Amino acid sequence: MTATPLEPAFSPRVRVTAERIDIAAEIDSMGGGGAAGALVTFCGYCRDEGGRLKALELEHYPGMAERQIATIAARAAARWPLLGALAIHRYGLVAPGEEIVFVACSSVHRGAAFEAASFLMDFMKTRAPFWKREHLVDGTVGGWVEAKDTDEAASDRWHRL
Amino acid sequence: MTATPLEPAFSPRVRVTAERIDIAAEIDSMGGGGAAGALVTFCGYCRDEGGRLKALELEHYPGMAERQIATIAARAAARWPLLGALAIHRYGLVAPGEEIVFVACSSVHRGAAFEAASFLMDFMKTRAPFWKREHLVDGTVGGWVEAKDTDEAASDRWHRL
Amino acid sequence: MKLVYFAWVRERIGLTEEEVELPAGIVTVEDLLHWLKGRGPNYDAALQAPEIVRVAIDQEHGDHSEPIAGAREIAIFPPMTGG
Amino acid sequence: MKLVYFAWVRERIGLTEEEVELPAGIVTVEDLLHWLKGRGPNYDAALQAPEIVRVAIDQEHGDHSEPIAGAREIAIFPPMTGG
Repeated sequence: MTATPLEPAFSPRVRVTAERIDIAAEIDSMGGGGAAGALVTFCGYCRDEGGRLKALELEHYPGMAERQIATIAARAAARWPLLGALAIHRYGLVAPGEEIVFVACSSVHRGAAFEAASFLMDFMKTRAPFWKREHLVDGTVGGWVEAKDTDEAASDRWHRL
Repeated sequence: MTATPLEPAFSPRVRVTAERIDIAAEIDSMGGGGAAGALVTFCGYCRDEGGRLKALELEHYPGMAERQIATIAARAAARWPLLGALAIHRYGLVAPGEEIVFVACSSVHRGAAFEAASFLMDFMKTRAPFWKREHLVDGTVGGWVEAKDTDEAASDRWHRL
Repeated sequence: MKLVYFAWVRERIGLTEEEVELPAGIVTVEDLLHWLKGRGPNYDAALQAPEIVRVAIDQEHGDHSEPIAGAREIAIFPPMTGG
Repeated sequence: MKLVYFAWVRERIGLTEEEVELPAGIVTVEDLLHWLKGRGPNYDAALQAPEIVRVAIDQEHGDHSEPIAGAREIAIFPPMTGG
């Protein structure tokens, strides 16, 4: 098997799902087989917003969501010497304390895993077609969550680095 | 209860142990209770070094190891708005594929959790009194692992940031 | 051409998707948004500030200056808030 | 004063710890390392390049220029390789 230098030796795994994410099982699935020295994971949770929030509703663009996350993960795998990468994003109703998104990156040394996981999350925020709306404990459906400039800035920094 | 601005609302948890680390249980123990939006974990594994390595032996300085890690974790908790921080380091014999070190940081937003976990690891590498020695599959005991300049550089960058 | 809408763009227009026949002269995403905005008060409400909506052409992000000729599906949505 | 040794410093000296009486004139860590180096071939082997060893005074990291008066336990070890 021949590979160009930029082609990673593995395929990033991507999943878009309405189900809960079993973090322990996902971490197990990253098993580096003795080559990986470092595993960085990120889990994004639904906050309760001080008790105001009943659930977040996550709308997504089926098809494009998977494609965009796969594109982001492939860019991470081309930019850092990773041994594994996994990105999972939920849609539908998510209760406070539940996970919304999970990212895991393994590599020989820790720098690549930290940077790639952070990169993945920054681009998941700004490029993956998901939209959050708040369902409040008083029974009303709140507004759509507004995109944050800080998220744009976070993803922009990777163009400069 | 009064608190100065730099005093975090929680105590970082620190453990130095010869036992395996149950990553899933440790992640469960970070449960943010609805306030945390982000959890970053790092796990450092013993690599097999291409099949050459039977085990890593980790020598440590009992007492100072716990104190130094607690100091590093307290500095992270003072520098970033964390909701939780956990740092565990093993000593004794560690087989390839087994975990050596585990760090977890939770916060409201992801930036703080990523930076604090990366900071913790950089200082665990250069300030926590542990020393690695290789035990090889051919039965010999290899040399002590040499400290890497890249680890010094990684921890130095936090003074500049 | 198929147009699909998400989040508050979808809510304000009142449709999840529709097939449209574009009149002559609609070349770029910007042209499309301007034309859509004139189709009724619901479209006008969704596209009050057309510069802030995002567009995907056949499921790839596109700039407002991009040509749309040959596209099968164009999606219009607010800035994304996943993650 | 109690001295404790780790990793290859411990191996080369051949002791995990010892109690020593310091002669007059030993003020800093640097003085201590220089004096220790002269105590025999095992100490000389451990401290061939005294500038690379690290020192902890009562379990806190210390510079080689630091005074050691009042310390109960001084640890001498190679650069750390944990994590």
